[in-house]
Amino acid sequence: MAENRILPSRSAKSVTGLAIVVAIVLFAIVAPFFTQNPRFSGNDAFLPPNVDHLLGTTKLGYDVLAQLAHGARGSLIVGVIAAAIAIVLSLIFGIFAGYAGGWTDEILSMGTNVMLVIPGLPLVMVIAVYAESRSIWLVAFILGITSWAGSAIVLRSQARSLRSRDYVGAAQVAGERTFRILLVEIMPNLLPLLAAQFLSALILAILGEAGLSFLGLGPSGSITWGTMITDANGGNAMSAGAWWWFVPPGLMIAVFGAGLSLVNFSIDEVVNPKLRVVADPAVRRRAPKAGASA
Amino acid sequence: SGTGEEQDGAAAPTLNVWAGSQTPITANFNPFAPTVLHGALGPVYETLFLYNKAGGGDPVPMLGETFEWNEDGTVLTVTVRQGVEWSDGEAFTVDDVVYSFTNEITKSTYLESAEATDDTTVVLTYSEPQFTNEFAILGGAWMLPEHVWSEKSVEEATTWANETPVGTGPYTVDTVSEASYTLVANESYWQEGKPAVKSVRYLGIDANASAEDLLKSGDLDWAAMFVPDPEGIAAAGGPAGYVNTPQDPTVLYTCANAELGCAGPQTDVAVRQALNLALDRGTINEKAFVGLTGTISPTFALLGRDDQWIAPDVDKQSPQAADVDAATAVLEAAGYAKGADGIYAKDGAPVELELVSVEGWTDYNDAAKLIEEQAAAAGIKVTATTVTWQEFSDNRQSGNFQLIMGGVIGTSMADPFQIYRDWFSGEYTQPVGTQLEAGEWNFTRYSNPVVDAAVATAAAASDEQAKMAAYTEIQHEISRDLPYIPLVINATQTFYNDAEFTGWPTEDDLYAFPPSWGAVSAGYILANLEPVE
Amino acid sequence: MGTLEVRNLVKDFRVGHGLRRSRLRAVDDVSFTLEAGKTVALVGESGSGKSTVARTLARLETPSSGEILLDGRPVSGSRNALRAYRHEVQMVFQDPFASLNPFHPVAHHLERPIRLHGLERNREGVTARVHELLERVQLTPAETYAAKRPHEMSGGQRQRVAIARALAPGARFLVADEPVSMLDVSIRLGVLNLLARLQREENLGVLYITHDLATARHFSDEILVMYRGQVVERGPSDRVILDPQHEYTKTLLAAAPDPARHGRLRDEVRAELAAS
Amino acid sequence: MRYFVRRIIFYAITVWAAISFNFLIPRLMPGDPAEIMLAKMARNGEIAPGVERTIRLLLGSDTDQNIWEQYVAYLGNLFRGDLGVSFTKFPTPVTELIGAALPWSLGLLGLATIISFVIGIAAGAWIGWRRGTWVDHIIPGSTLLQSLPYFWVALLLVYGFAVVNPWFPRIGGYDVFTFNGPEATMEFAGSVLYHGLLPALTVVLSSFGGWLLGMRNMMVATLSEDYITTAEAKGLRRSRILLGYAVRNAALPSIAGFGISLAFVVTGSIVMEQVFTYPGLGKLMITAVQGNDYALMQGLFLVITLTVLAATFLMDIVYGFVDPRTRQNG
Amino acid sequence: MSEPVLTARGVSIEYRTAPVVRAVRDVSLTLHRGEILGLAGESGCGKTTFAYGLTRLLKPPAVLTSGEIVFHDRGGEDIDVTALDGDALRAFRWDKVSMVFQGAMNSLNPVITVRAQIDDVLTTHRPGMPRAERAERAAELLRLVDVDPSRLDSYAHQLSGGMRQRVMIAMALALEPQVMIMDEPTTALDVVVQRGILREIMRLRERLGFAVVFITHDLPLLIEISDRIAVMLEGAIVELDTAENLYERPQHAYTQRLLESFPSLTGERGDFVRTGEAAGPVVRAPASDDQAAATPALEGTA
Ligand SMILES: Nc1ncnc2c1ncn2[C@@H]1O[C@H](COP(=O)(O)OP(=O)(O)OP(=O)(O)O)[C@@H](O)[C@H]1O
Ligand SMILES: Nc1ncnc2c1ncn2[C@@H]1O[C@H](COP(=O)(O)OP(=O)(O)OP(=O)(O)O)[C@@H](O)[C@H]1O
Ligand SMILES: [Mg+2]
Ligand SMILES: [Mg+2]
Repeated sequence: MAENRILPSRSAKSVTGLAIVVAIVLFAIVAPFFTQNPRFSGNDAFLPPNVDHLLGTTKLGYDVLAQLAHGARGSLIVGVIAAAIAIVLSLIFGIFAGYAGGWTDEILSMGTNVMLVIPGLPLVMVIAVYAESRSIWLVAFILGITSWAGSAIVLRSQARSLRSRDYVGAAQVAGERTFRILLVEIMPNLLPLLAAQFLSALILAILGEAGLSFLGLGPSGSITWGTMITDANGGNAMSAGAWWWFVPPGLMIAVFGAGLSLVNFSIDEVVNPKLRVVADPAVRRRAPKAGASA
Repeated sequence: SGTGEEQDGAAAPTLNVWAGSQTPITANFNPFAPTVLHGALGPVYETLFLYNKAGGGDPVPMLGETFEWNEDGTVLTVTVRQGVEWSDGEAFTVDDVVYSFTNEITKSTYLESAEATDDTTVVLTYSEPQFTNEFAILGGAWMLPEHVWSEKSVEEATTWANETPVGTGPYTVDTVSEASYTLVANESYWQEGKPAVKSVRYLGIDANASAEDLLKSGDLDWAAMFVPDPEGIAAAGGPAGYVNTPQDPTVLYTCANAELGCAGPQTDVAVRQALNLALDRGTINEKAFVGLTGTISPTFALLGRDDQWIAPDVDKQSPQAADVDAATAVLEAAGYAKGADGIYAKDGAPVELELVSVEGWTDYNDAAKLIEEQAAAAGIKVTATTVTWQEFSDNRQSGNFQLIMGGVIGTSMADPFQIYRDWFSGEYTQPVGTQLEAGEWNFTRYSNPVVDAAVATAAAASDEQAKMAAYTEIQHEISRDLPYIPLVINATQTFYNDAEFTGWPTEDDLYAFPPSWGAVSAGYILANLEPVE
Repeated sequence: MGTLEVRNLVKDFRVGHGLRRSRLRAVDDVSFTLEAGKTVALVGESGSGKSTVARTLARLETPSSGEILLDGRPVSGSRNALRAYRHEVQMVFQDPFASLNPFHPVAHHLERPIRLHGLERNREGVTARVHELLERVQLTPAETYAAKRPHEMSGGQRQRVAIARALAPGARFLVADEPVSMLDVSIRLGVLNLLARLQREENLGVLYITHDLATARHFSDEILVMYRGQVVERGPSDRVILDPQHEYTKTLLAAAPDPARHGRLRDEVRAELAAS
Repeated sequence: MRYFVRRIIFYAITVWAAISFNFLIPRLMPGDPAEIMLAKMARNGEIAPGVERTIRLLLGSDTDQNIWEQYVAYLGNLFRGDLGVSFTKFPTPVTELIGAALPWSLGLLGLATIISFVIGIAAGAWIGWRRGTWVDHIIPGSTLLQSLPYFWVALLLVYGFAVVNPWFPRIGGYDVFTFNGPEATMEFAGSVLYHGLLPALTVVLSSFGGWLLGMRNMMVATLSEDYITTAEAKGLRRSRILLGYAVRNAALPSIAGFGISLAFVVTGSIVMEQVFTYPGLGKLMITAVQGNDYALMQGLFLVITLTVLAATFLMDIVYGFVDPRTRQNG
Repeated sequence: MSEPVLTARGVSIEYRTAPVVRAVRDVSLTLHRGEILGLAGESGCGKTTFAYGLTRLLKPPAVLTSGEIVFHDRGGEDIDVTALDGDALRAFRWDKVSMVFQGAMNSLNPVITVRAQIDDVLTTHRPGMPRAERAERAAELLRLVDVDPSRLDSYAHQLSGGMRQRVMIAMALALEPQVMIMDEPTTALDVVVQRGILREIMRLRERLGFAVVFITHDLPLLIEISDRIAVMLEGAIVELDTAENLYERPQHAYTQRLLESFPSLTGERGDFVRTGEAAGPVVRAPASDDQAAATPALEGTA
């Protein structure tokens, strides 16, 4: 019955995943209103976690929690924008190729495949160097335009299979225009898939931004989890024993990524019913006749 | 040369030096190549004299024994050391000295002639007075073996990697790999019995953090780098020797001259003055530089060393605490008014500045963030961003910036003249958009006829009084105009292993500038070291 | 009253990729005429080109050559002509699970053709017509069904919606490509009956495509037998089934299961084995 | 055969695209490499006019060729294996630098990728096979691993196992305090292995989760295929069903997607190499980027892309062998 | 009537989903040696589930909740199938009862050759068999189903649908089982091809004497080929009789209605189709004609 649902309701994985994602997103939205100015250097430096500074302070006396909250905002902005750009591009390349077929398809998918095997970071690095000053938007943009190929491939194959569905033919026979068919008939059925692709693109972009920051090519002037790790590393947080500065941003990225993956996992199960796994019902107590180990 | 020397490894320990973040290392011992390895400059090639940037004092004779200027500073007579051999066994002669000054690569435009008047004397004749260039001539020109270099055309000479350099220094090159290069003692070195340390390895390590870890574990014996917690190195088991020699000013370059194309609020001297007053240098030193930097003088004379050159009626030190009221008063007097967002503005243009520092120079990055905060308190919006070194360099060269956090190269002699001439005079700059020429350092595009005239006067002045009068004029101008807003005298921390090697320059005996990357001085120090038995 | 005529229809497909493309003639010189109020059955084994004929008639494929004439006039390719054509000729697809968009409710499927063909302008008019259509295909109460999504309905119900959709523009000709082959045996006749009734009531011309010879016989006036893209036999339905002329028709008839022949296959095999 | 022809055409086009990207990007960049070079030299003293001329010639600015002539010349140079001269390591040819770094990256990444691939596939197969049991709880853990930033893992490992507990070396591809350069000795080989451990562990830790999850999903999907039920009905041994029927089929997408994932791993390890001062391509890439060393950057980008392509190509061939369907129709 | 070879008594199977689906309800059935037993019924009535139950192939969430399945071996001993476990179950499968599934396309492992798949069966169940003999046997099996033995080295995708199904039948015969369960083995095929395969099965049955459980929803087909037919409705068997009786004298209303769903090909041209509304009696009380097709769990896979 779950054909139209993007998220299945109750599976431990999806609930956990969703809870993590929602919590972190809320944290990013709400927490900055309650924390200190993340660039307030009046606190003592390298304070371990305490009542006033739940996650301690940095070398410059910045409150780590405040940084983490603003960093969450920064990272999410980068992630969401990059993912949105990637999704739009992959829609154009994927769905258009899949629906159009023929030579259009051949050429577009060739382009997609090429983009896919060209390793992203070197390309991003080269483009990032080209940019004069890197705002958070620009970094997001660069990450977006270099990371769409993977989803384009998936969307293309899906669009191809949807295109041959009879309901597309039926819409044509009813006299619908191609654009409307794409938009109204095909797109909605790609929603779960799009959602899944969006979420993976999101975490990839956040990771990408972190990597860029570490190389000194990140968004200048903004706070993200990536710049936090980089600052912590540059400020010798580890050797100063300031784990509270170094560990949280990395952990946030990982946990957020895990949350998104779990949600994706559940979406996968909606898209592909074969993945729905049923736990072995508790039949052990029954007589061996009752078909025990299968 | 092979690796056969390893047998004596146990007896004579190898000294491990941090060669900087420059992996992969590629063999290049050509002192004229931009990518030359540090080991060439001092340990292999030497100059006529050694100038002690750290302690001042008389130049130390190296390949030259004595020198003498004529009255007007256009003729310099140098007596050359005898009995020195090149590392390939050839004798070092006055002809080599002459060659070193007259070859196509290094010949300066104002050198009229260089002649060996006998086997021990070389006379250099210039078209203009060169008193103030003494360091560049005697302490900065590398002595080259004519029999090797004269075979190279100019083109070759600049692109030549010179993998087995022939020099007069205490060391010769043994091996080079992408991770390290090793120097071994030059057994025929002219200083009897030196060097006592037979083998030196320079290691390329990319991240400061890694180098710091290796210092702590005692793997590195000599490294100069910024470490926030210098005591921690020895405490963790690393080398216990540590010396801090603040020498080079750290400043905010402002693109100051609207006439040469600078744009932005910082072209208004009031904004620069306000920013100068708004800075809390104490906090910057305390937090970003962990209290390791020195106090800067707005005259750019090095406090302590150059005190005699500071005019009595200028501020000796830049203000150490923020004076927000004074800062806002300056702005208001200049017609700025505070906007709703707390930022001053004039004619609708808010005082918003972009401050650039080099990515990965964490102390600078931190200082920039602090400045952002401090300026905001005075109603000036500064946005700190980071760029790669290369971008920073490009911006600086072309004048394409508002504020840059950067260094000024401190003078090697106890005299600020070189800074005044190279960094402040209008002849040493170019319009915005044009790259500075070689030797021009006036990145701020500052141009002030009073300063220019005073610099010319000082250059030709043969007595101290005349020079001082010119300097006073310069100092008045620059401490008012603030094209470079002085911040601190940057820390130069050097860590050395005095448990295994002795003879290092120390706080008490700064006989040479101590960091491992110091040109000439590094070779001089290495030659003076001795392994502990 | 009206005719839909197919003349010398040929359809080639290009198969394969890149350099090694080749042609596949799916339909080879097929001609027939659909008349209002009459049903023509198109039978033949899998891959014989039946669906291709259907899709070409619905203008989902363009013929490689040949003509389609509506009421004796050739149909041009212009957008307006195409719309006018689709006003008259509609199609019911084979798979009721695939021919309705799982994302949209039943109402959407019926409203779109009504709006596209400009039959009603205002919302109430459209809704009324949707309900009327649903009642015509016996999906009552119409309000309930209009709100349902395809996955909330059984195969038979879906196929009824599909039929209603085909009727929505007020079409005079219906191409039904195996409309019941995906349905459960016990409901096939129900759907066919419905189609038959509508055909009679609205005087439709129907092209009934099937591989089930029995329903072809009972449901249609004329049968065309297709084999490898060509029509190999045609005639009144009883004649074709009871007195097949072409070899292929005979093979097809022999292969069709017939409960009346129970046990015969076993006996034949036994006889064969005994003989060898 | 058609399959291979198609793939080869694909590779040819990709190589061409990479090469052309490479040509275009620096030409879109601002700044003049020769100017930067000269500025850099100026820090060591004055530059004689002759030197300046040489450098301008060398770095090819001020050319009056049009873009097409440049493109042709560029292709010509590539064809001769000439990638230009690095300028952060002036005057070392780019090929020489890359040549020295390539074996390190290939060795480290190659080995680490194979290990992580094998572990990931094996673990994924196992978790998929035992689906519906407690092993499903491993999934959330591996999603966590999958989203770890490579360099963060590297830094943590360094801190834990090289600084606090100095069990592993802090930097380098071999013991730079003992060896003056690569040698052909057992000790050296041992040192290389020892130094490769933490970097390899980083790659394995942060990449095997991806393989694992992909394989697990495919495994679950495969296990619901009819041929698995058939195999069970045939009474085959479980090991045979697992290996011959389930894993064989479930691993196909992972093999097909190997190149793509490899591109991700390469991406991650670029940053990782910086942490370990590992003498590989990633390290070099960072040097190039930080020094605006266009020639080196171009060369590296090309070589990294080609390496990934080569790996993809190899996997394609492997795929051709394990999946008979590809051999017939593309 | 000959002796029984497989007896199922009171078999019930549930899918432990929410809500629980009782797919097979208390089914008892006896299969005699050498007979073809047809199992007819609409989609979703539990035919496949029952077949899986017979061979113990049920996977979670399916559970055999009650019932007994006994296999009467040729030697006379009885095997309690529901009690089999582990190796004993493995040894029982295919050797005694083999299966041919609906989708032949998907029943063959796409990545290994036909030969390897037949070999798998032989090496597992006949461990001592020398390689040459196995090769010979494989070739023989293919010849048996009228497929050229050169096809042994083909992969599934290189065979046509009919050939694949023949290969599956050959494989099912590899161990000369006493029972073969065929779950809609010809549904996806063309009538002409279907006929060929049916003929093949009949021929092999005559020669090898195995019993067949033939599952399909095509009642006319069953009537034509089966000895006896069981009609299943909502998990229960509602009628079980010889094909002749069932055709001529259907007892259960549902059977009658099923039969009426198939107009005769060559018989009287009844007018019931064209006048339509006089379809057979409605069996299930509230149902409109097609309620039965609403099998949610199968959606999307159909
Ligand atoms: N889009 C297409 N591209 C290439 N070949 C096609 C295409 N559509 C159909 N064909 C081929 O054309 C031939 C006729 O196909 P068609 O679908 O018309 O047969 P059919 O009689 O409807 O078969 P079935 O009874 O299985 O539905 C087949 O060989 C088919 O493979
Ligand atoms: N995995 C499952 N989970 C829950 N219910 C299931 C599952 N598989 C089958 N069922 C339900 O069990 C019932 C019997 O299904 P089964 O597949 O045995 O029917 P069938 O008679 O073989 O149908 P068909 O003719 O369509 O193959 C159906 O109602 C179906 O919805
Ligand atoms: Mg068809
Ligand atoms: Mg079934």
